[in-house]
Amino acid sequence: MNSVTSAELPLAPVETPEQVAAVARLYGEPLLKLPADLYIPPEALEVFLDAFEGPLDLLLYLIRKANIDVLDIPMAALTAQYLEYVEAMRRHNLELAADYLLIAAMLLEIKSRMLLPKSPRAVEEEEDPRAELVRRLLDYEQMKQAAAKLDAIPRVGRDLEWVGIFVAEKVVERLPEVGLHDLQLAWLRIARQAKLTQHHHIRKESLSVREHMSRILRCLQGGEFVVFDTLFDPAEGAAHLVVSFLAMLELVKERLVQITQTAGFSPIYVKLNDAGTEHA
Amino acid sequence: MQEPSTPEEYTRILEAALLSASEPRPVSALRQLFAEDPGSDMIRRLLDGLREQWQGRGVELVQSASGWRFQTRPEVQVFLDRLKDEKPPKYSRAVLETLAIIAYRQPVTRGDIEDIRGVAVSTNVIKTLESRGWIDAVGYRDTPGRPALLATTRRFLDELGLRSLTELPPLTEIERMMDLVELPETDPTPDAA
Amino acid sequence: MQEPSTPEEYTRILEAALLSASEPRPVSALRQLFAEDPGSDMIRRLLDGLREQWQGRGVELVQSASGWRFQTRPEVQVFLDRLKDEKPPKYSRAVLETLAIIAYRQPVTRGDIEDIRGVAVSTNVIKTLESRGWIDAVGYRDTPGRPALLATTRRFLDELGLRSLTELPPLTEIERMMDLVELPETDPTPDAA
Repeated sequence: MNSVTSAELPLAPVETPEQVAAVARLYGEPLLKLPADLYIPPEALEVFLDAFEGPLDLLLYLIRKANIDVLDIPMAALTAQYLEYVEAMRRHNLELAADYLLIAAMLLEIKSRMLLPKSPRAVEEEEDPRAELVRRLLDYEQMKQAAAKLDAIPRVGRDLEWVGIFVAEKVVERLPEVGLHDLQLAWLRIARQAKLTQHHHIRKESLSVREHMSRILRCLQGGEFVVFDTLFDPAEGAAHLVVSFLAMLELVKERLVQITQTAGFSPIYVKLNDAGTEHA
Repeated sequence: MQEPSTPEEYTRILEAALLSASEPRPVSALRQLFAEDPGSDMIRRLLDGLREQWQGRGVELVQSASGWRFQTRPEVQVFLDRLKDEKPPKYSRAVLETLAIIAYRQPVTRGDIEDIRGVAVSTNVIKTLESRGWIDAVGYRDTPGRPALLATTRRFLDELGLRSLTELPPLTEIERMMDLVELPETDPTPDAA
Repeated sequence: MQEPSTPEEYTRILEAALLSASEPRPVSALRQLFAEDPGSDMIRRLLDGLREQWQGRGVELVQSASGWRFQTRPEVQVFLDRLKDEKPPKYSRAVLETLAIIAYRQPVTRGDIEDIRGVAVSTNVIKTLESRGWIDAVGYRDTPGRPALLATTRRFLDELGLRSLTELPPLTEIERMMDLVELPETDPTPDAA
């Protein structure tokens, strides 16, 4: 399909704006055009090459500019032109990237294979020597386009921001939660342990009595004498009074409180048992 | 997008800027969002309007010394906390057993607890329960060293949802479960009086 | 605040949770906001509703690989950029092409990338992508030197707003053109000499 027959590929002047924008700067001035022919000013060569991502990129560019079908590359012309670039690099003592030489070798090899006459038998299975080059060029082209598409996807930080507002947080220390079940289990373990050791007999006792023991002790906390009657609240009912009284008796028995009465029918006083004082 | 012209368009941009900011934004910064400075009065009016729009949501627009920002309302914290994957802390076995003994056998001394558990009770265990406000010393036993008598508090009952200690699971039930029932002793003898 | 009962109350909490999240939230996490699990179908319905409510604002609710999150719309970025001190990095073609090869051909080694691009890949290019959190080594190929196999991360998907790799832009059709090459039918070009 291609009509290029001259040995040299014409490098069409750059027209496409997207290419123009991609090209580098030279001495601070934007390099708006890639050189329109093979002559590259020595001081521009490095910049020119910088605009390409390597030999495949350069080849694709050359092919595009010459308006050649990538599937039908005129090898001689392309190779010649590519080698001119490599020679220019060499002349200007630019560090010749191994990558460029590698592709140069590949081009020469393809070209030579295409020059060889084919044996009629081989024609059937023999692949076009350019197939591998074309495959690589298309593969690279595909990834080049994919890169541009990826870059076009809106991404955080450039095209959008993630929302993450401040959390007005009262920092509260998390305390362990304890339920009745936990207490039950704890007691079960204690009881089992006690059974194993027989060290301690757990007495059964009315819990309400023990509750009132704590209550009475709390009332006595000031260390003052407290009138006995005030520790009982008749409004709570008879059962309550009895339990309170039992609690008081238990406290006396455990020598936790002392009860005093100076004379018969005089007020009875209750007081926490201080060390050294006598017991009731 | 074009520069805004209506209040709604201004508000849309302000809202996006404030929602995506990690720090409070002063009015002076918000003015720079727009190619043509709308002035601080206008920005403030728009912010007031925006704040009203957010009334009744789980998030609010607030103004502090350093500027305006969106933040979550305190009421939603309880929900947001559930997304944190911290494990709830747990009390050690020693703490739970000590608590159980104090609850069921109060008032008791540390010595009593050690007798029952058969091991020493560390000060930390007692302190943990005291600082939680679940136990306190209600007196001292008149024995050498005058050990403190520990009892559970009102707060302990409140936090466990009990009206009184009698609502604790009965020990008889627990012990029957493990075939440990002992005959209850009769009431404390009244001879001490 | 009480547990929600109406869809509006549920939505209020979901909205606050998503606006304040530093990471995308999967539906499974959002279910945990509520004492009683409403189930994933209900959460999804609520999220769809919430997304609709936010239509036409400067911020939108989107779903990516790791879950749901609010983000500003690209249209308002021109305004938000005015508040920024520094511009986000613009990646070189080397970085972008390397990223594309890793994204579309993963897992690949550095050697694979060099084969496709026809040039050596500098360590900086790989480091740039790694430090952005977009790629990482997922294993090693069992060949001499045991080169690392590179793949894109979930974060890469999240930051580009993709739910999975299948949402990457489709590659330009190249296979068909390749077929043409394989059938070498037209006479070898005569100009080759």
